[in-house]
Amino acid sequence: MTSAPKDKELKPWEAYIPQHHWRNATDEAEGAKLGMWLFLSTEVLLFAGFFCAYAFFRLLYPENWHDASRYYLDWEIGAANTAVLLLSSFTIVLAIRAAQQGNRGMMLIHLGITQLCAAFFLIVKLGWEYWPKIRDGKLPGIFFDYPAVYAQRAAEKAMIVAPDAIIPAAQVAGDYASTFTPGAHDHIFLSIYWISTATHGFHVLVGMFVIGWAMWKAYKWHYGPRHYTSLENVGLYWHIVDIIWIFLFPLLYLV
Amino acid sequence: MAHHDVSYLAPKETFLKTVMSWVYTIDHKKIGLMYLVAVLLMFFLGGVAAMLVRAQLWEPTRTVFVSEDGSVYMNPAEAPEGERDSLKTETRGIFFQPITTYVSRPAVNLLSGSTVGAVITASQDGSPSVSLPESDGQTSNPLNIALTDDGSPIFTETTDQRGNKVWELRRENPDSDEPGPVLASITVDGRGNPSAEAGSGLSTRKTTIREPGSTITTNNIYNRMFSLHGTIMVFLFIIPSIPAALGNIFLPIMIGAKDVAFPRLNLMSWYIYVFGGIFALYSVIAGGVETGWTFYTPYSTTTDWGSVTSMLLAAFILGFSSIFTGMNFIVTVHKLRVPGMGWFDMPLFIWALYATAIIQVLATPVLGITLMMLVFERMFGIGIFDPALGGDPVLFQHFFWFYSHPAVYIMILPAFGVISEMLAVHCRKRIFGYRAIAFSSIAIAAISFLVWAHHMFTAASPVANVIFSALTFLVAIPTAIKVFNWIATMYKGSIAWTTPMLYSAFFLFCFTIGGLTGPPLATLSTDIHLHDTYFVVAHFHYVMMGGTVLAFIGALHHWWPKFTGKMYNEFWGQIAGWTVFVGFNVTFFIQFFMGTQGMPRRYATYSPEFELMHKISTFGSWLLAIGFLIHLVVFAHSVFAGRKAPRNPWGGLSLEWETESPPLEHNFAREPVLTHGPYDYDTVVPPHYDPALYPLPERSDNAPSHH
Amino acid sequence: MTNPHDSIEPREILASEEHGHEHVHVTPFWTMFWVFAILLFLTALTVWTANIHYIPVGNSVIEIGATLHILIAMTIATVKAVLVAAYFMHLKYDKPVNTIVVVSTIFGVILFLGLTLTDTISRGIHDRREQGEIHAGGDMTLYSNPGRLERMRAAAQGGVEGSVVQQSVASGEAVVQPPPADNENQSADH
Amino acid sequence: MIDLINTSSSIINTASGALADSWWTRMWFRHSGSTFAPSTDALYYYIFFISAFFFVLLMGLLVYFGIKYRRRPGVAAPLSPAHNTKLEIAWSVIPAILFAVMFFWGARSYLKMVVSPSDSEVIQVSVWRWQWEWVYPNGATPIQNEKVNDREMPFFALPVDTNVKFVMSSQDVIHSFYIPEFRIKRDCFPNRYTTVWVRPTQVTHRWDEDLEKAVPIDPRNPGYYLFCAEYCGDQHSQMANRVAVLTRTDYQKWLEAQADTSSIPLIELGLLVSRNNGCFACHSVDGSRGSAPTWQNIWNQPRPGSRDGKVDFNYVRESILEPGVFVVPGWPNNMMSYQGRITDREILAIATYIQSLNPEFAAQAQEFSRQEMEAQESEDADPIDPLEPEMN
Repeated sequence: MTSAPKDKELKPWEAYIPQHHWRNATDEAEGAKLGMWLFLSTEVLLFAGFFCAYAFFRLLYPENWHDASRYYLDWEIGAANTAVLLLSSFTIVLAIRAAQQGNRGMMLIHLGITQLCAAFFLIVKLGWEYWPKIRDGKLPGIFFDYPAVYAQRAAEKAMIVAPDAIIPAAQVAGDYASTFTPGAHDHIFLSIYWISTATHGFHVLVGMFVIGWAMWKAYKWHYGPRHYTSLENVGLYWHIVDIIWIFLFPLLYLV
Repeated sequence: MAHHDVSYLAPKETFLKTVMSWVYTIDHKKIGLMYLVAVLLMFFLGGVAAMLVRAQLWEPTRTVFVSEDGSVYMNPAEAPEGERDSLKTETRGIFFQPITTYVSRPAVNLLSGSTVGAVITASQDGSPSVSLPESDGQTSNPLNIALTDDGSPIFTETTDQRGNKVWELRRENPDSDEPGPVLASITVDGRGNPSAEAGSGLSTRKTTIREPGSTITTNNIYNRMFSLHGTIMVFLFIIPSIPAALGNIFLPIMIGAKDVAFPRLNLMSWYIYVFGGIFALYSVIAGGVETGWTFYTPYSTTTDWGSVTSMLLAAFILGFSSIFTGMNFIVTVHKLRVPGMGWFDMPLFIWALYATAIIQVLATPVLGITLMMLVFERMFGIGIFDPALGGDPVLFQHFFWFYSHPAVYIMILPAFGVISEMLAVHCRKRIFGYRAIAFSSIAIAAISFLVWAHHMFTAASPVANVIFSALTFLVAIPTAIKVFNWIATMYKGSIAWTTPMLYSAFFLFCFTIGGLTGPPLATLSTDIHLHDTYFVVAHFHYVMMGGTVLAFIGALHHWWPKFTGKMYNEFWGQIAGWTVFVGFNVTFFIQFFMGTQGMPRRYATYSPEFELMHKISTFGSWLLAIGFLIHLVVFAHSVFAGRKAPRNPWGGLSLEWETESPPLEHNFAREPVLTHGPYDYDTVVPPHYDPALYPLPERSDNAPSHH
Repeated sequence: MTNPHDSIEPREILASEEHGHEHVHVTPFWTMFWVFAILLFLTALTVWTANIHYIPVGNSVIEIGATLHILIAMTIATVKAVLVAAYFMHLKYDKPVNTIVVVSTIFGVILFLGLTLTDTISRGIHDRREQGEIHAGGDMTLYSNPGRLERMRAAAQGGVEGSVVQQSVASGEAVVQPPPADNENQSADH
Repeated sequence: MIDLINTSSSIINTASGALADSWWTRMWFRHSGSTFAPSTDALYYYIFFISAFFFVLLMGLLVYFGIKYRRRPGVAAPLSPAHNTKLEIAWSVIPAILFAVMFFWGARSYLKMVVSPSDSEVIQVSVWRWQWEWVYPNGATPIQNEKVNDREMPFFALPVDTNVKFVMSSQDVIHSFYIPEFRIKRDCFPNRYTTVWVRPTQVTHRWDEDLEKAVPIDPRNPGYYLFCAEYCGDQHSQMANRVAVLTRTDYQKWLEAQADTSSIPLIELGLLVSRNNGCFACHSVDGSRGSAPTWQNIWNQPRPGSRDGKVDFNYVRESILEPGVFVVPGWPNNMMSYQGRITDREILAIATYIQSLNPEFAAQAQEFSRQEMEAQESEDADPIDPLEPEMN
C-alpha cells in the first residue's frame, strides 16, 4: 500500500479511523450505540427501584399519598420543568441533525439551548422546589418536621375563610389542598420524592457535563456527517433522563 | 515487526515500562489476568474466614470449670476433691475466647457535684493518668487529690486478693497521715484488660468510655466471620471469578476478536473493582460487618457495630464493575465475532457468558439502588425499609433478592460454560445437544428473574409463595437438561483423565447433588422446615462451591497452559483435586442431615446433639484447605519452573488453541479464518496437534486440519 | 496504544466503503417537530386530566378516582415515552437489536414491580391495619431503640430553632414525638 | 391430578407412618410432633427417592463411561449422534412432570399450614433480642424454666391434639419462629403480626404435682426446641427454648400454675421474671460487663441526674417502664419499655431481687420479701405499697 502524506486539511471527523479492534467504523458506531442502550437499560432498572417503592407505599396508603402529592408539590413547577426537558430533547435531536448535515454552527446553537434548558431545570428545582422545602422542614424520613408542618398548615387554614358552599365547588375544581390535613406517612412520600428527584437531578447534572463535553468536541470539528457517535450517545442519555422525568412528573406531582 | 506480534506477557524495555504497561493496559488478557490474581486473593481471604467459622463450630460454646492450675473440667464432679471449691466458671468455645474489652481506655469520670470533672484513663497495660479540668489557665484540683510537684496526681499501686494490679486514686486527707477515701481505682486483670471503678460513697458516677463495639463476645466474632466470608466470596470472588477473569481473557480470543468492544471501559471496570475492594477491606479493618451478606433490614439499619455503610458502598461500587463487564461482553459477542462465525458456531462458553452478561446488565442496577437506599436509610433515616419509621423490611428483601437471586446464576452460568468446553475437549467429542445447552443458558437467564421470592417463603404472603414456588421449578428444567447433555457427551468419547476432566467429573457429581437438593427447597411445605437451616447452607455450597468453584479450578487448569504459557504438574494437580473433592464432600454432605434435623444456620453455638456432625464438617474443611494449598503450590511451581506449554496441549478446536501460548498482544498474528466449528472432533484434527496422536473415527473422510 | 492501522493512510479508509454513518437516516426536521408538539400537548393533557375529579353529568357528577387517575396518567406517560424512544432516540430507524434491549428492560421492570407487588398486595396488610392489628408507620414508640431516633432527629434538626425535639434532648428526656395524626393508632401495651 | 396426589400422599403417609422411629426416619428428621410432619416428611422422601434415582443413574453413567471410554493411544473416539430429539424431549418432559407433582403436593400441604382453624387457641408470641415470650390465653407467661445448652430459659407447654395459633410480632429486628419437630417456621416482623398454627400429636411431658412443674415422660426426650431461624445478632444462637406437649388436663394444671405467681417470694420471683424477660441477656448479676450495667451492688448507688438520685424501688420501676427517661451515662439507650408486659408485683420482685444482690442490703431484702409473702398469704391484708419499704 502506498503511504501518501497526511492531508492537513482533513477535519477530525473526516480523518476519523476506528479503534484497532473494530473491523470498520460502522461496526464501531453500532457497537457503541448498543453499549449505550445497554447502559440506558441499567439506568431504567435503577429508577425502577424508586418506582417500585412508590407503588408499594401508594398501595398501602392511597389517600395519604394522593393528598401529600397535591399538598407538598406544585404541579405548575413540575409541568414547567417537563416542558423544558421536552424542549431540550427536541433541540438535542436537532443538534444531531445538524451534525448529520455538517453544520457546526447549528449544532453548537442547539446544544447550547439544551444546556440552557438543563440549567433552567436545575435552577427551578433547587430554588423553587428544594429550598422552600428545606426551609419549611418538608424533608425526607426522620428529617421531616411534623410540628413545623402542622403549624404551617394550621396557619394556612386560618387564612382560608371559606363559606360552606364554596368547599364542594373547590373540590369539584380539584382543589384538594384546601381540605388537606397532613397524614401519618408524609415523611415516606417525601423520602421517595427526595431520593428520586435528587437522583434524577444528579443525572441532569451529569448530562450537563457530557453535553458540555460534546459541545467542546463539536467546536473542535469532531462531529460531522460520517462520525458523530458520541454525540448520538449523549443524545440517547439525555433522552432517557427526559423519559424518566416523564414518568416521575405525573406520579409525584399529579396523581 | 511491530511489538504486538510478541506475547502479551513479554516484558517491555525497562521494568518501569513493564509495570506501566500493566497499569494503563487496555489489553483484555492483562485485565483478565489482574482480575484473576485479585479474585484468587479474595478467595484466600474468604477461605480463611470460612476456616475460622468452621473452627468455631468444632464444639458448642459451653460453660466449663477451670481450676487454679488451669485444668478444664466439663463438670465440677470431674475435678479432684481438693480443687472443687476453687473452680471458676468460664464460657468458652474452642477457638474464639470471649473478649470482654475492646477499647483499651476505660475511664472514670469524676464529677464533683459541679460541671467540672476529671477523667481518669488507663492504657492497655493499666498505667493510669488523670486529666484535670483547666480553670483560669491554672490547673485546679476540685477533687483534692494529692498531687506531685509537677501537678500530676499520685496513684498508689497495690495488688488485690486475686493478684491483679490495682492503682488507686485517693482523696487528700490533710488532717492526718491516713490515706483518704478511694476516689477511683483501675484494675488490670490477668489477661491485661483494664477496668475502672469509681469509689463508693462519693458523688461520683462511673462512666466507661465505650465506643461502639466495645464488647466483643465469641458470638460477635463468629458473626463477623461468616458475614466477612459471605460478602467477600459473593461480591469479590465468585461473581467476578469466571466472567471477569477467565471470560475477559478468553471471550475475545474464542470469537476471533482482537479485544473486547470497549477496552477502556474494561480497564475502568477493573479499577472500579479495585476501588470497591478497598471499601470492602476498609470495612473489614474498621470492625467488619455482622449483618450477613444479605444486609436484612432492620438489622442492618440499626446495628451500630462495625462499618456496614462502607460494606454497602463496596457492594454498590462492585456492582458497576460487574455491569461494565456485562455490557462489554454483550456488545463484543454481537459485533466482534470473526467473519463466518454465526451464533450457533460460537463455543458454549461464549453462550454462557452472554447469558451471564444479560443478567449482569438487567439485575445489578436494582442491587445498586437497593444498597443506595439502604445507605440513605442508615444515614438519613428515610423510612422506606425501616419499620420504626413506617417502612417495610420485606420490601427490602424483595429488592435485595431481585438482584441476588439472578446473581447466583451470574455465578453458576459461566461454570456451565467452562464445563461444556472442558468436557468436549477432554472427551474429544462433539458436545451432545449443542442448541439445547445454548438455549438453556438463555432460558436460565430469563427465568432467573422470576423466582427470587423463594428466599422469602417464611416471610412473604402465601399467594406470592405459591406463585414463586411454581416459577422456581421452571428453572430446574433447563438445568436438568444441561446435566443430561453433559453425561451424554461422554458417551463413546475418548476420555483423557487430566485434571480439568477430573474437575469436570467432580463438578457433575457435586452440582448434581446441589441441583437435586434444590427441589426440596422449592417445594413449599418442605422448604418451610428446611428454610434457614444447614440444608440451605449445604445446598448453596454444593451449587456454588461444588459447582462454580470446582469448575473454576478445573478451567484454570484447562486454560493455564494457554494464558501462562507453562504446563502444570499433572500428578500433583490430580492429587490436589482429589483432596479438594473429598474434603468438600466431607465438609458439606453431613450438613444436609444437620439441616433436616433442624440445625438453623448462622449459629455461633448449638445444641450438643449436633456436635459430632459439626466435628466431621470442620474436619472436612481442613482437608479442603490442604487441597487448595497443594493447588497453590502446583501453580506456583508451574509459573517458576513449569515446562513450556505447546499451542494446543489438549487438542482443542476452538479458536484460542490456534494462537500462541501465551497469546500475542493482539491475540492472533492475522485475523483467523473459521474452517470448522468448535466441536467438530469427529472430522477435524485440531490445529497444532500431532495427527498421529489424533486418530479420527472410521467413517469420516479424514479431512486434514486446516493447517 | 498501538494502532495497527498506523501504516494505513486515512484517505484509504475513507475511500473504502466502511463509513461510520454512510447509510444513516438523517433526522427529518418536521417529523421531530411534530413529535415535540405532540409531547407538549400530551403533557398539557396529563395536567388537565389530573385536575378533573368530577365530571358533571346533568344534575349529578361522575367521580374519577385515584386509580383511574393513575391509569390515565401512566397511559399518557407511556405514549410519550414511546414517542421519545421511537423518534428522538431513533429506535424506529435503528437495527432491531436496540429495540430488543429496550423490550427486555421493560420486561425486567414489569417483573420487578409486578412480582414484588404480588406479595405486598396479597399479604392484606392494609385491611389488618384498618382493623387496628397493625400500627401505622411512624408509631415510633414501638421501636426498641428510641434513643437512636432521638439522636438522628437531633442531628437532623441541629440548626432549626424552636424545635420541640431539640428541647426534649436538651432537658435530657428521651421524649419521642409521634406524628399527631397517628395518636389513635398507638397503644401502650406493646 | 389432585386425586392422584391425594391417593399417593396417603399411601406414602401410611408408609412413612410405618417407618416412624426407624433408623431411617431418625437419620433425617426429628420426632414427628405435629399433624404437618407426616405429609412434609412424606413429600421429602418422595423428592429424595426421585433425586436418589437420578443421582445414581447419572453418576453410574459417569463412572461407567469414564472407565469404558477412557482414552487409549491410537484409538479414535467412535462416532455417536450429537443429538437425539426423542431422548432430549424425554429428559425435558419427565423431570417437568415430576416437578409438577412436587409443586402441587407442596403447595397443598403448605396452604394447610397457612389457614388456621377457627377453634384455635391463640397464644401471643412476642420476640426481641434475644428472648421469646409467649402470652397464654389466661394472660400467663411461663414461670417454669428449663436449662437449654447452659442457660436457664423459659419453658413453653402446649396441649396435645389441640389447634394452637401463634400470633407473633417482633420488638426489634426480624426473628423466625421455628420448631423443628412441628415442621413450622414463620418470620416475625416489627410493626406487623404474622401467624402460624400447629396441632401437636405426641405427648412429651406430664404435670408433676410434687415438683409443681412439667417433667419429661421419657428423660431421654427433654422436649422440643424452639429456635430462632432468622439471624438477629449476637445471641441469635442462644435463643433456644424447650417446648413441651402435655395432655389437656396436665396442660390446664400447668397453665394455672404459671398464672399464679403469688406463692413465690419476691426475691425468687424477681430472678424468674428477670430470666423470662431476657434481662440477663444484657444485665449481669456478677459484676461482669454486658451490654448494659450490671445489677451487682448497684442498690443504693448514686445516680446523679435521675429523679431519686440513687438506685431504689422508684428508680428500678422507672427504668423498667420508661427506660429512656434516665440512661446511665456511658451506656447505650437500647432497652425497650416493659410497660404493659409486666405486673406491679413483678416489678417489685425485680427491685427486691436487685436489692438482694448488694450484700449490704441483702438482709433487708430478705426481710421485705418475707413480710410481703406473709401479707400475700393473709387474705385481708392490704396490698403492699411498693413505695413503702423505701427506707434509708
